[in-house]
Amino acid sequence: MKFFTTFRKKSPWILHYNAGSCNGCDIEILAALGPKFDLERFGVINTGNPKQSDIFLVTGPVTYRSRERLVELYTQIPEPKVVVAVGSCTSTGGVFRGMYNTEDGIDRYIPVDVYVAGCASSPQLIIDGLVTALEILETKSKAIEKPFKLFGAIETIGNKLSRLNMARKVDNDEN
Amino acid sequence: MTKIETTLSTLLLDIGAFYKPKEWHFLTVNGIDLGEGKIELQWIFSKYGVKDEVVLYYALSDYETPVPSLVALIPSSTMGEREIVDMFGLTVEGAQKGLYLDKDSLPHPLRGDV
Amino acid sequence: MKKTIQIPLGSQHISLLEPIRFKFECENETIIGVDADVGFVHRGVELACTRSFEFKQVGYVVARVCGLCAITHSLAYTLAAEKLLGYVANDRIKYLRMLMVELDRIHSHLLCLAHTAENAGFEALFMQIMGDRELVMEVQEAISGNRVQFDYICIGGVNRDLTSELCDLVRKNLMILSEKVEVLIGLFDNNWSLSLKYKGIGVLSLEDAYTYNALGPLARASGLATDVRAETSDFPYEALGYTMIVESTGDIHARNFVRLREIVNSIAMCRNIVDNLPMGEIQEKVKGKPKGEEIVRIEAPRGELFYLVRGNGANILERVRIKTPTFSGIPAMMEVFKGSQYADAPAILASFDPCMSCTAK
Amino acid sequence: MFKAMVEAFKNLFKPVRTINYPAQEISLPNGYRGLIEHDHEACIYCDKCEKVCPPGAILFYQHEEGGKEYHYNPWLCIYCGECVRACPKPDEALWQSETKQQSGVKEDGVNEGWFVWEEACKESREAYAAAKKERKPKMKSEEPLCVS
Repeated sequence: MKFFTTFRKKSPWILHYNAGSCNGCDIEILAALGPKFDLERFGVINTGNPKQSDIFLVTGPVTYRSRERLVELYTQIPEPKVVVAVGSCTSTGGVFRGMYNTEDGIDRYIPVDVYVAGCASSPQLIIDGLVTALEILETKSKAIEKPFKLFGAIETIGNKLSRLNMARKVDNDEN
Repeated sequence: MTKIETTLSTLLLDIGAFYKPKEWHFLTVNGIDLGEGKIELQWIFSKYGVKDEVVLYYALSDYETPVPSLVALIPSSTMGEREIVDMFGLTVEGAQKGLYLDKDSLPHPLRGDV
Repeated sequence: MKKTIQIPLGSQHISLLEPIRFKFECENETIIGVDADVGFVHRGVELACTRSFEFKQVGYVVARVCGLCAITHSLAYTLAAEKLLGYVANDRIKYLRMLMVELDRIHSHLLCLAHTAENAGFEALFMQIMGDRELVMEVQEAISGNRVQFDYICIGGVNRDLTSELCDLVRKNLMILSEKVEVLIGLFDNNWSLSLKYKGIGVLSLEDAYTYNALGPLARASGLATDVRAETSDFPYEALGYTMIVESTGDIHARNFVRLREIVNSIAMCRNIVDNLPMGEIQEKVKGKPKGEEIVRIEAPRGELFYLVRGNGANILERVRIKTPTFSGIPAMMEVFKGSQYADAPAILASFDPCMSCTAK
Repeated sequence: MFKAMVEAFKNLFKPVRTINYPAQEISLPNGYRGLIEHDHEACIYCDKCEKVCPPGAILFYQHEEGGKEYHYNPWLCIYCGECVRACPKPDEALWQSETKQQSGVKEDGVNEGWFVWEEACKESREAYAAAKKERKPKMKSEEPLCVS
């Protein structure tokens, strides 16, 4: 498996999830993927599939309805992975700090490696954050990092931590 | 802005006589908490193609009285009614809970006593 | 035996910029029923505006409701607060505010067009439009000091002045952009693969637009002539060459064309503003506390934005009601989905330009 | 087809639109809204910036002797510039620079550390207020060093 790891570091694919931000950072991520800043120089492709991604770009303070999805997406990304919190409200809650339906930053839920400042964060800072994330990705091992707040039970299968039930499945009886 | 007072029991008749789909644009349903269990409900319309013509129907009510639904007259009022159900904890016929709020979040956050 | 199948879309999906979950009820490939869950981004801004922030801070907080139309949110709130305080802005402030709103409209429409092109499978066009969009972003960054959240408008005026060098930059960049938009109009009109994906798909009829109270570009593409810029007298839009753009077919192609022609119109208006900028103070002191009730309507890029502000003479407001364009457009959107093919769903969705951060607040 | 080829050939010689960012600097326009910077000497510690800040990114720690300490979290700041406009001595005590905050890593304690600070600042205020109340009846003539 070490064979594949070297290739993953050369072309880190990103997964983007909006956990309740104002769209400002999301369009800046799109602008960073666009021609002027061109993140694809670093081998980055925006994928929609968590199972093929290495870097998890999250925007927004975690709202109550998106937290299960956030943890579930996080647990589905294979190790080693890096989480980048883009923007003020993702890092610390920003202007939404203390509002009744938010959770003051995503590091209440999942371990965050890089915090990108700015409201809204600019493509320049997103590139900086990604470069830092790449450095961290190289030093990371394949040990499983648990999210802090879980919705399901932790299971071990044959001395190994299983990722299967870490995030509870989404209830379909919401309405 | 024209403010017209109405009551919840005559609301459907009043708005039914007033609303014409090709003339009036339905903006939204709005609620304002007046404190001490009182609530003011507003239905706001604007006229197509005319400057600054907004008509606001309002009715005073409390938390328990069910609010009549306007969906039969104005299909697009569903969203506003669902929002009122969520934010103030009122009952509107045919409107479900859970547009914004989850099971463990603050119930009816816009009520004055929260 | 059950004949229909349910297909979910979202909340995380490559074609979605923001979380929204659809449950499509499909019969073979045709959608016959839709259910949408829009509450993923609910943060509780309305309550916070009336509890934890003073009325002077609220302008900066409501700008964070949505990053794409941040300037219209802060403008609508500021106008309402100024009306409650009995202050009328001078012409220079009005013109500067309008300039930022129109620039914001250009970049928002360009983003939507890029997104529609990407969802139709035209990756190169997406890159091209995103590259052209940077011209507007440069202007915005130079004027307000930030690319997305401008924080340009405050109670009593604007925070920065427009110098003559900035005027030159606006003229130069808009000149380049207007040429590129001309090329885009030709491309959207004549390109064979684009018209295959756009023409006659996702039709909203005029009758439905009236019934479901459609608004913004969605309504104007169906032939419903409604635009808040022509329905309020807060800003002198007619004097600056504003024309209402109305198409008749109501499909994705018509929506794109409304957006493209609005960009052309907005560019012309921005030029007029820069050329005819009146002199005057850019910021004045406003005293007092808001008291009373006021309604403000502003045309955001996606349609009508509505604010109701009520104050009782204290530092903290009593009620701030935000009605955003996508929120009241959802019933019309649901109607369009019914009867179309499942494969067209992402393209149709992108053509509405939905903004969930606005909707859920 | 021929037109497309001509267009593609032309594009080969057009200037590149991409900015090679980490290798090549991005030029920021004048007046970019960057970090809030503070001068310890010039500040009169009036607390106005702390009151107007929408997210609460500026905090003052109250020492027991009466001095105050300025704390600022660039990852919480929304860069609106409201504190600078509220400051009685703008450009001297508090100003908005044109630099951008670099990204932080886990060790910076961006969120956790700030929760601790918020708690500590609140406690220090309360302790100072309580101590002041106690001191007041004893020595009325002596003014405290800094009035909050």
